Amino acid sequence: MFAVLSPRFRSIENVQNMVDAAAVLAVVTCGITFVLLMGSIDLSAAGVMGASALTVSLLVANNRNDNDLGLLGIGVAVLLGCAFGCLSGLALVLLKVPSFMATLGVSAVGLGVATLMFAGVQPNISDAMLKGWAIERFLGLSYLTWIAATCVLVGWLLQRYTRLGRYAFAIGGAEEVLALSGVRVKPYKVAVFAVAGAFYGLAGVMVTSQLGAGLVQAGSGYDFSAITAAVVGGTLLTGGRGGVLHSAVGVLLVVVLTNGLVQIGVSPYWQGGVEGLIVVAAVAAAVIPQRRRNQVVK
Amino acid sequence: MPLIALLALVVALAIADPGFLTQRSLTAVARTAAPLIVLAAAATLIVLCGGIDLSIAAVASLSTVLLALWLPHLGGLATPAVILAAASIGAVQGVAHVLLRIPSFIVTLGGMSILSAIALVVSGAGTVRVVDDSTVKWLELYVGGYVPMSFVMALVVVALIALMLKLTPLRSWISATGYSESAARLAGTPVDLVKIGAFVVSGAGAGFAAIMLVSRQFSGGPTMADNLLLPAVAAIVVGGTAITGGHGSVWRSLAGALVVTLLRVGLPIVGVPSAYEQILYGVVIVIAVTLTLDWSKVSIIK
Amino acid sequence: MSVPASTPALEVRGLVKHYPGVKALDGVDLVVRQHEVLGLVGENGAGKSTLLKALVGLVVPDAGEIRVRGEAVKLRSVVDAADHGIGMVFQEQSLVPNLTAAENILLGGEGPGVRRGVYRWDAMRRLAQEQLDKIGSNIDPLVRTDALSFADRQMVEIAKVLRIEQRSQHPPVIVLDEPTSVLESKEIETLFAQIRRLREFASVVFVSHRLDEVLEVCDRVAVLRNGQSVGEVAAAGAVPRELHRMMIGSTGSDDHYHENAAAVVESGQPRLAVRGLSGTSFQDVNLDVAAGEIVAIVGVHGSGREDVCRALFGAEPVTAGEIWMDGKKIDISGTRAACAAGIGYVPAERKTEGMVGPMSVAENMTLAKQRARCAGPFVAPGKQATVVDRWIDRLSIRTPGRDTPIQRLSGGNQQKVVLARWLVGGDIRLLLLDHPTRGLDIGARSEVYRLMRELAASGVATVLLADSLEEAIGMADRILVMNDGRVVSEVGCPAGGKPSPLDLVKEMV
Amino acid sequence: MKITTRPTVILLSLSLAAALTGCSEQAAGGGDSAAAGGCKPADVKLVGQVRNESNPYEASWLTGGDEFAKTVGLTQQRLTYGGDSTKQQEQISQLLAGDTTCLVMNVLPNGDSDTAAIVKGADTAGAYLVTQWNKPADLKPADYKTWISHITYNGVESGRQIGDALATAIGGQGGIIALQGVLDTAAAKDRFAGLQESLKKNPGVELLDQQTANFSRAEARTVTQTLLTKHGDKVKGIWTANDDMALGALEALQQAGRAGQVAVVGIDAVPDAVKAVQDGSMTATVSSDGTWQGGIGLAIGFCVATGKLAVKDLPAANRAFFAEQFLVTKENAADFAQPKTNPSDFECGNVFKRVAGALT
Repeated sequence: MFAVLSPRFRSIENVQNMVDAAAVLAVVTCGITFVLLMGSIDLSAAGVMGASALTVSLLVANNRNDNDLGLLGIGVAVLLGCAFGCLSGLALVLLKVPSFMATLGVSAVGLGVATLMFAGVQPNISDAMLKGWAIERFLGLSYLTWIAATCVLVGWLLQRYTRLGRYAFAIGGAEEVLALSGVRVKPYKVAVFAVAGAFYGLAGVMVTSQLGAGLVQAGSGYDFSAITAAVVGGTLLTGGRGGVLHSAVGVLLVVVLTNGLVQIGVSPYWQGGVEGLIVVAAVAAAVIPQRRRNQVVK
Repeated sequence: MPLIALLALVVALAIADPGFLTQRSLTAVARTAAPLIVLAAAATLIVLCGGIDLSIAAVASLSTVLLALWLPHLGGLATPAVILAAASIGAVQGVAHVLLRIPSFIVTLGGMSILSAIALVVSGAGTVRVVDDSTVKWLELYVGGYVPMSFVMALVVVALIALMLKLTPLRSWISATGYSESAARLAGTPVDLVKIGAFVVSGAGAGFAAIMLVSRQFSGGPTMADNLLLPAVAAIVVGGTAITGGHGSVWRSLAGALVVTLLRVGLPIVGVPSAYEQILYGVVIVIAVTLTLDWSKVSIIK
Repeated sequence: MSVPASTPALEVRGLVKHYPGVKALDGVDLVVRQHEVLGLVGENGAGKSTLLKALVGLVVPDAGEIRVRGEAVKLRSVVDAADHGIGMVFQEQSLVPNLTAAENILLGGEGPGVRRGVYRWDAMRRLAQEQLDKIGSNIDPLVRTDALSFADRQMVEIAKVLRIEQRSQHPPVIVLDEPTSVLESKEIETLFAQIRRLREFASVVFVSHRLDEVLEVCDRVAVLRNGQSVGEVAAAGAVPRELHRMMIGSTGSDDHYHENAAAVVESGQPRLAVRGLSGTSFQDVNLDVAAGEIVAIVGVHGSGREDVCRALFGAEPVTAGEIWMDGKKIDISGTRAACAAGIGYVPAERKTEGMVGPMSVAENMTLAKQRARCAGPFVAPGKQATVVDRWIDRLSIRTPGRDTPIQRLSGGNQQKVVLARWLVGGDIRLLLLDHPTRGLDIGARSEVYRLMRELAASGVATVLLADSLEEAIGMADRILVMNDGRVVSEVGCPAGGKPSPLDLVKEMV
Repeated sequence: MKITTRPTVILLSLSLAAALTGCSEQAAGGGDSAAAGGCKPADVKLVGQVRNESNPYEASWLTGGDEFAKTVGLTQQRLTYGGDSTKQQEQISQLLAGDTTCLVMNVLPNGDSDTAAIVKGADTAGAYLVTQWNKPADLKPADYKTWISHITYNGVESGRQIGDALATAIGGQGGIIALQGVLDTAAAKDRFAGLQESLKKNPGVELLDQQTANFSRAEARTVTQTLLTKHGDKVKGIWTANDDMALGALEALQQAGRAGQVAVVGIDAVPDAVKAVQDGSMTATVSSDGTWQGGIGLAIGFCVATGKLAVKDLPAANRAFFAEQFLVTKENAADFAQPKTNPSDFECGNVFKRVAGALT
């Protein structure tokens, strides 16, 4: 549809552009998908990404200190994300706080940690490799896009071929059965949140590479966008259905939508509204075929 | 339990800054909390039905714009008109949720974006000043010189909703819908109507909260209340209402809203730096939920 | 280590378990020999489920001991029990619907199917196939469980339980909790064949409410009453009535279905007349039910009878057809409309569809007919108390009080509350009973039957989807047979002139 | 559920009782106005409030505030409200519920709509207030006793200045795109109006497209990327309403492989932008001097609170004014590279030195 309305939309350049723009969202969505599969929800992306963005920008070559850890710094940032995920998971299984609140709390903690590290001066990165991620291209797509594609692949492998992924799926399907079968569910829940956290951590690093600086707000808006993308892709909020590939499709849909709206020149005021409408419509369309009278919808 | 969390928080703040426990300071907290209480209490009904409303803040923002635009023309009628408009927005979302069978999370997530867009367009993306605020000024009065009128009105709203639930079969219907929608439906409960009703109340609550905001800020803005969404949801959960539906009450949300308000305004005022304030906010919210959740009523925590 | 053949596979001595206010187990003794199928029967509340839970480590007993092959053990979890070779097929099917059959079978102990957390799908398939082969099932292990039929899923469950063989080096003890309650008769036959096969390499504890089945498949039957073992009988030569007597402590009524209380069916205009009703899974259904009449619909799984029942209650979409009540055409657009028309529905899934577990007895009872407890638009607590207490009394519902959450009641009492829900309004004209006695013990069943008779006598028309053919024949005045979405025949079923189950089965398949 | 009836009844009767006992306009015990200004310097309480500390420009405000506080031997209470209007109001009303006799506030209102409530609150409580940037036109400090001044910058002018600089940079000919700020702010609107004035003056420059990127670096990057693809090589310059967006646009240019070919301008002169101007990747920015802003509001309030200045003596031009701003280009960028404060700026005689014209 957008292709008709705007010839530019079809251009190869724009396709590249759209795929590139989808990179970060794809990584975040990958992570959130695992949590959604369990039937939980994760709102911690914004905070975790902020914290990891600041961490990485302070650990690789930058204008604030003499660190130059390169890949190691990136690893630390991803691990930090992982640790935040663990925190959410532990709050869920040990304190029995619903994931909605636990992750909201962790998000606030993440933003706080990020603000602490920010300390009033923006850390700009000068690490050539990290900056290069956003600029260098391979087969026409930026490295970041390839990283995102790898993440989707890794996510799919995790989901299909590992116990963690299959159990995340099963927890969403029938958690009580796992317990009856002698599976200790709690460690897997924590692990799933940790994996999701690692994805957010990486996403934070990617945003830093794109912006060339560590921003506390690196992840703002990504939490709801990722949930939207996952849901549009067909991953249910109730858990047990969907998956990483579904979500990847959802991400592309959302990005095409945003890009298309700009391309056909929809007024910026209306853009958010049209996006909202289309998300609702997409889900409604997906629901119609399986609509039955007595189905429970929450 | 939410009361214990509330008391603990007040004591902690009072220890951190003895000046916090003065009458004026508490009055200010009460005044501040009023819109959040109304938002949270009204949205509690949807949570009790097992859904969630992410659009309350956007409805409230839009309502502030509408109120500011309508006050010069409608005068005193603007207030009921805005509440009516907000309630009908709620109704539309409720109908979409029920008829199209889209999860409430998605309907209201979409609603949030759509309503924000409408608010931007209607207001011309700018603040609408209220020059003559005489018709909403009564909310800024102080009852007996101490209690802010807005807080009293918030309590009245909570009490009215609670009474409505207590005295009519609605409580049974809402709980049944929240605990087990299929069982409720097969017992002939008007599940769809109950849900739409909950959305209407939620919308109306957002409208009323908007009136409080306008009376406080003398203007309406398309993003004015947007940042109240997560605090309102937090208030509901901190109060101990199960996010899975069924178990909970509006009184709990009242306590929850006070806890959240104390955290939002209390921490910076007693001198916690902003970075630590966010960390503390996150930690305290999680602890508060731990304290207030009635585990015996909720088997599996998602 | 070899164990003499005479040592019992499992032995329970003096098991005691208290719950607040209840002594669920009061010194239970039980012996399961090697390669034996032991039946375990008892009324609801006799302590069966607590005993079973103790056997698989879900409940830790307060006193007494459990010996496995002569060795005293402490079972603290399902895993513990599995390590000792005890496994259970739960009453509510316990499979993860969105996983494959193979994954379900191997769940929690994938062994070589998963190496370092990574799945080897070919190994998974092979291992699962081995288990399925043991019970001679030909299910594809890589098919998703929710795509399987109910009976197949039960096979998967049994295959899953059998896996405990690998954990202990001994013949396992398999506990089957009410495995037949949701199976059709043909499926039950298959199951029984499986159980006999199991006996070759395992011991089986078989729990069921259907005493004839218990006697058919078991070698020995142990009876529990009030948390105590009250006796054992050899299955060969025993009759259900004898077991029944042991279970309730006295000889049960000969007239299990209260046939002598059958109502006089009013002739003339039918209470319910259905013409050409069609929906997604049924076509052109015609059905008449007179006031005071009980009409049973029988059919195998997938015959569409459940959907017809739900359609009559407005819970299933209808594409064509008319519904008449007392000569007036009514439009059933939803469950609300059905309620208003004086129709009541008791769903098969009591726990998820019949009742709202955390809500009180009173609230559950008045859920459908709010007017019964209201004055004008308001709830009148006094009126509610009177009405609810009256029905608690009339149906002799055993509950600590009307404000007790219904989930704390026993199954039979829960079902009575669900039934009472339609009676409190006093305006019920048609009752749709979808497996109303599923999971109930004999005593509770009998009371439900009596209630049905009383209601029929008061002029209520009843459509019954019975739990067993025997029940349909026992209760109904007339039986409709459905096959593949159509009513294929109608059999009169008056007291004294009952058809034989075999005749019906012929029509059903 | 048994507990509910009683509190409900009590509450309803309480509110009825309250209605009968009558209402008052303000909370009891508040509002002992101290407009006279007789505070001892040591009793003055300094408060600086901005959106967040995680943005370089606003962080420099707080630094400026701290530096001023040090010169008078006090400390500044730093408040941040995370860009949340309601939270700002809540903090202010909580603050005003404390001891307000010698309270001095230097506040950045979140949007125009927030100013009125802050002003009314401070006026009732008798706290000294200086606001900056956002204020509705019809709300005037002259009408209040303790709202000493409102400081802002001529957004139209800065928008035009950088617009002109951009036009010059692209040789007065070619297409540009514009990134707007948060649409609901006067700053965003004024600056854009300035661009339009500049466009009128430079008929060769064509505005290809304009979108909002909400003053955000990340959004600016995405929007720029999209607009670059949409308009391709026609884009010769990018006008942005603040430096954060300019920096985001720079990243997008770099990723599109067009760094150096497109001129970029912004406003605020945050350190990174100044550096970019210095090394030529950005054409121009406008400095409002954040550290000065953070200090000056407190300084004005301090001078009035301690009686060195009297509100009634201040000329109307000093109650609401445009402060001096500086166009930063490659030539003078070095001067703005390190934001620093000059203590003499904050002496009571000098606090109004940078008034560049009365706010109309």
